[in-house]
Amino acid sequence: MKVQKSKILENKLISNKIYRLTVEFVDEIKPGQFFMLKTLDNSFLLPRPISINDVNDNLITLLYRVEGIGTTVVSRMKKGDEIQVFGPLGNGFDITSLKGKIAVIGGGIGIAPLLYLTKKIGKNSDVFLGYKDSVYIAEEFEKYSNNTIIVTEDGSVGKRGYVTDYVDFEKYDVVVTCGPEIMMNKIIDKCKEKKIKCYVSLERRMACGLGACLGCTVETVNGNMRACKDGPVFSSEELK
Amino acid sequence: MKVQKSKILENKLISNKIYRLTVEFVDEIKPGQFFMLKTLDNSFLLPRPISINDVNDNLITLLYRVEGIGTTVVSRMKKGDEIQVFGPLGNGFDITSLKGKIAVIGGGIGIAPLLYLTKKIGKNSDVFLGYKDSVYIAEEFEKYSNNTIIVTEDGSVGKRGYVTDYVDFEKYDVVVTCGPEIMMNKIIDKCKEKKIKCYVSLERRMACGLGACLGCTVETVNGNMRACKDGPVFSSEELK
Amino acid sequence: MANLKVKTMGMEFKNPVLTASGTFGFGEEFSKIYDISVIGGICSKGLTINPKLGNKGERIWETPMGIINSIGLQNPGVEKFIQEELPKMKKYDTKIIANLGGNTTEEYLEGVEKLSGTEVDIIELNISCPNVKSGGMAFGIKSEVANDIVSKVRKKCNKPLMVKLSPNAENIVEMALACEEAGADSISLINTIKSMAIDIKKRKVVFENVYAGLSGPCIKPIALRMVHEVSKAVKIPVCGLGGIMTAHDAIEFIMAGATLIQIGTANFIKPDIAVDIINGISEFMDKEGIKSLDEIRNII
Amino acid sequence: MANLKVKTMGMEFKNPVLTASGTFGFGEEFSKIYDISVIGGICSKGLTINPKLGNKGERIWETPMGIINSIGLQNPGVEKFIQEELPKMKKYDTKIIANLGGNTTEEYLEGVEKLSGTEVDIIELNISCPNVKSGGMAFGIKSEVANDIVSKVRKKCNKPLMVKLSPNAENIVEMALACEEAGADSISLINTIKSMAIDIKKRKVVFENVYAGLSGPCIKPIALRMVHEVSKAVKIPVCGLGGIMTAHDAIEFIMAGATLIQIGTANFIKPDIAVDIINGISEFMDKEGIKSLDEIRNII
Ligand SMILES: Cc1cc2nc3c(=O)[nH]c(=O)nc-3n(C[C@H](O)[C@H](O)[C@H](O)COP(=O)(O)OP(=O)(O)OC[C@H]3O[C@@H](n4cnc5c(N)ncnc54)[C@H](O)[C@@H]3O)c2cc1C
Ligand SMILES: Cc1cc2nc3c(=O)[nH]c(=O)nc-3n(C[C@H](O)[C@H](O)[C@H](O)COP(=O)(O)OP(=O)(O)OC[C@H]3O[C@@H](n4cnc5c(N)ncnc54)[C@H](O)[C@@H]3O)c2cc1C
Ligand SMILES: Cc1cc2nc3c(=O)[nH]c(=O)nc-3n(C[C@H](O)[C@H](O)[C@H](O)COP(=O)(O)O)c2cc1C
Ligand SMILES: Cc1cc2nc3c(=O)[nH]c(=O)nc-3n(C[C@H](O)[C@H](O)[C@H](O)COP(=O)(O)O)c2cc1C
Ligand code: FES
Ligand code: FES
Repeated sequence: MKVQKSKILENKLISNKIYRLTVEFVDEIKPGQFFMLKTLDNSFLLPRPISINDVNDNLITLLYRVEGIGTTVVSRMKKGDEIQVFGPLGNGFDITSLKGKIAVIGGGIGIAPLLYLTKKIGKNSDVFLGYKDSVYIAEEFEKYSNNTIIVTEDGSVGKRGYVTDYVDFEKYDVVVTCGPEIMMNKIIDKCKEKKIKCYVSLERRMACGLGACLGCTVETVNGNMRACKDGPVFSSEELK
Repeated sequence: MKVQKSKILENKLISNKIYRLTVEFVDEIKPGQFFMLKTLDNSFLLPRPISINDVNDNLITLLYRVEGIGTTVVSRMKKGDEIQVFGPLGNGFDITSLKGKIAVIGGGIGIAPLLYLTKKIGKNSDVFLGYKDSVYIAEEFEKYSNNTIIVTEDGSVGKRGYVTDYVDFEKYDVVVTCGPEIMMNKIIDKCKEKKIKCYVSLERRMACGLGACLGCTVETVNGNMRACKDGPVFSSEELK
Repeated sequence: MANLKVKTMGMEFKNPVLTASGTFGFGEEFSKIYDISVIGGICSKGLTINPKLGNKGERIWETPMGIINSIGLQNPGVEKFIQEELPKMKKYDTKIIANLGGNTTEEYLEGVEKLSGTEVDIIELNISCPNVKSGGMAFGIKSEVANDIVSKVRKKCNKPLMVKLSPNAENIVEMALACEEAGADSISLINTIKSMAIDIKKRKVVFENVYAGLSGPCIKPIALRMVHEVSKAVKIPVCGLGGIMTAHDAIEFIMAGATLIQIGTANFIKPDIAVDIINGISEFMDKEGIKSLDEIRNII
Repeated sequence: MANLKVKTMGMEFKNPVLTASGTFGFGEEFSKIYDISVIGGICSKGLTINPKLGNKGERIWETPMGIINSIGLQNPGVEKFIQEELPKMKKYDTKIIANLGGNTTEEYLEGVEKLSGTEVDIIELNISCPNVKSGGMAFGIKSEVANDIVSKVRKKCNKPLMVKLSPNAENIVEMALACEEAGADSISLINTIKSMAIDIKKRKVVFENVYAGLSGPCIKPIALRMVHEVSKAVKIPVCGLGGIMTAHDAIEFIMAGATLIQIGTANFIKPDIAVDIINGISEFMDKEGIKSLDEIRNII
């Protein structure tokens, strides 16, 4: 992991409020890891954690949704501008532990980090993508998975309703998920019930992103863990 | 005077560290007046005072030199971005009091506000422009004045040395000046000696720019004055 | 539409948003930008019984999301205020609060007596200005000293008396209680926080008086905490200020217990910001189905 | 090349830049980003005699140019620090400062005794943490209380003792003098400023403990003022911190009187910022022809 100033190669609106940011980065990166982004001026103070969306040779792409001041300022940046990029951070998904039939379930902006994972685990996983209305990067998932199920709340694209309604949990050995807390909690409960291995990627407010400030606590059966360093990926069994 | 969000029509580097910013503004403006500029984000707090450089129909141009955080952030803005513009502020030059043979003497970035003044007072004024090395907008002055003398410290363009060395003060009824404090003080002394009317445009750190905070004090023979409201133009006789 | 009216200190404010002393002059300059009668009230520049020229040297210094000021209570004096500024201020349809500073007990008493005979709606007693060498803030540090001065002022004051506290007080809660006990009708807080800046190139301190007062968004979390602490402790109404820039900030102060709020430094950042904040509070209330500020005041 | 060495408390620091407690863990995480032996010293995360889980709920909140934290002294306890962290820390070629907190006098004394028997270079006594319910900061408010605890600790402490003050102290100068009188070898200040944030949508206070501590650039002007006041008052060396983000800031603190400085929140903003600051101080000195920090320390 390292701190670098990177030239922005692309910063493009790809869906409702969602931007794709591309920068160069040479070190190895695991799916599920994230970077801390910060503009070089002081329009906001703390770097913002954003997950790896995809890696292609020396290029990494991050997808972010405009929420507040930080993401707004970043969204105004142009190609060629410099941005502070710090990472890769976090444990990421342990690919070797994902064995058997896998369900990848994403919701909202939580879909973004699952792309690189899907690419890594291969075509045999089933991918479930839940959107409110505007679908994004679904076609990229279709490239890496033989079975991509799209669900929108309003039914405008794919199936209508909540993504969890379309997962037949019994079929899977492992479930991997990232998305809104209610969605993930529902999935955790289901997996517990059916005794399925489940890995979730959690969000916490972060200051340092590297494990030093103890700001991003996740309570687990093994005590307080740090979302940024011990996570963001946790096995659902660990969580309290 | 009013506060408006303006679309930037032009924000262009025109010389070493000097940018020209153009926005639309419809109200009447006097030469020597200024605007307070602020980006809409919070990358810096106080608006920055920048003088009117020129007015053309509905368009005003401001020239600013990149100094610190505020001007740096503004310099990064692009055409189409919105900026907060508040003004016009200050007394400006009282054209009617500029009678007889006039010398307009500018130094450094203090040259910028003198263009619109020169345009207003007509071709009979002599204009003296002092630069360190990089000359800017001299050709525009030449459009409005029959006699424009260019001086650079290194002699790379025009005459070599300090601009004050080339002014024959005896020839003038009124001297108008804006520039570095040492230059203006020299001119004030000369004018006092020769009993010539002299108007100077002063700089002070400002918070409100409109006369309410009392942050921009200028000590005068009539007590404390506000550079932003009672100035920035003062008759040299007033100053202590 | 939400009702922004506030009844307090025996009068009705059209909304809880006032402009803070020293950041709004006597209103005149701002009246050229917008109709300042939309504001709940205006606190005058800090007045002293004698006119003051204020401090020399730098008076304003920018810091990360704040400013340090060293104005030093430059003002025309109480007499001239009453004769020249107050009549103009009274033309606006808003409450007029006279902010009064002083170096000695006598100065405060003389000032209060003079202002009591005028049409000002409220007197805001500034015992907290860090920018005058001899005194001012001295009254705002120790509770006993404040209790003494407020008691004396109270006797001479026939207007509602709002005492403005300094965050530099040794104990802000004790200070507020001491002022309440002495007869204050209301507490406003906070004034600026004692601060410093150094010009490292010149190897000199920036301000004539070495220290000066910090204000602006940077101090908001501290101000909010103090307003909350004081609101929990006193029974009289609290007027909260310190770094308010948005309706969101204002509502935080109201939830923390403030009956009124003041906008200071923000007036410099966007001169018509008071309008945005008033409208913003109204919009928030509409959106959240809040009919009156009573529903959210002091709920934290 | 400028000489950044600092001799103080009977030892030599390679430069005056330390990293502040709670913002640098035990160094390990940062050692993966740069060679942390370039730093003058590392203050450990605040330790208590018993391990602590820290506070629940939100622990970090961003404010204009600052953050409020409510970590609540989560730490492995003194014993585990000595066994597991200290040996790793001692491998870095830099001074190791153990930051010690506590709820009771007994806890402090027990902690100091344990740490006195180790290889730590300095003990930094934290009497100023606002994030623990019962105590901690209680010791940092009133000078008499601080004098008492520091005197007792002094007797058990065979390491140089640096006492870390709270800006929430009633009187920062008296507080520093009380600690000096009690035998402190050095004073560090400031810890975080008691603050608050409210989530207006949820109509709830953000932090479990209601109040929490503000740090970062926003507090720098206040910290600088306090460091200046204290440096003028005490004879022992002062370690200055609060919002330092640049070499420029660091030099302001040194000119104001600080012998050492600490970098806190800035470590989060750019993890290798300590390197920038050390280099920046060196460049400034070269540019200004300053050979040793003695030439500029305490010149304001
Ligand atoms: C490990 C991790 C990975 C993430 N990956 C992505 C991603 O790939 N794409 C994406 O769009 N978003 C992602 N997020 C969420 C993203 O960090 C927040 O949306 C972002 O920080 C909001 O910043 P803001 O300034 O726009 O919002 P503001 O609300 O102005 O932020 C204020 C503060 O709160 C923090 N904050 C706000 N929302 C969140 C949140 N949901 N999680 C953590 N901190 C928050 C900010 O970091 C900041 O410190 C991730 C979060 C974490 C923890
Ligand atoms: C009436 C007036 C008219 C001006 N017109 C022009 C102009 O037309 N073109 C131009 O380039 N500059 C002009 N200036 C100077 C310009 O305002 C400063 O260069 C600018 O504010 C610097 O801001 P910064 O953030 O880049 O620098 P910083 O040093 O980061 O600014 C820090 C603070 O100091 C203040 N400050 C810094 N330098 C000055 C200064 N010289 N005068 C007043 N305040 C200062 C800033 O406003 C800010 O509040 C004018 C100043 C005044 C008072
Ligand atoms: C330039 C300036 C001048 C001020 N003058 C006074 C004053 O005369 N009397 C007073 O009580 N407070 C004065 N204050 C303090 C403000 O009224 C207010 O208490 C403080 O700035 C905190 O609020 P803010 O952060 O919203 O500005 C002044 C503040 C500033 C910035
Ligand atoms: C997340 C966090 C945790 C902290 N933990 C401690 C601590 O355990 N002990 C302590 O003495 N100070 C602690 N502090 C205070 C810092 O050491 C420092 O005094 C304060 O943050 C001001 O400096 P800064 O503005 O440079 O951060 C903590 C600060 C932060 C931001
Ligand atoms: S964000 Fe600092 S420990 Fe996780
Ligand atoms: S800048 Fe406020 S009075 Fe001039």
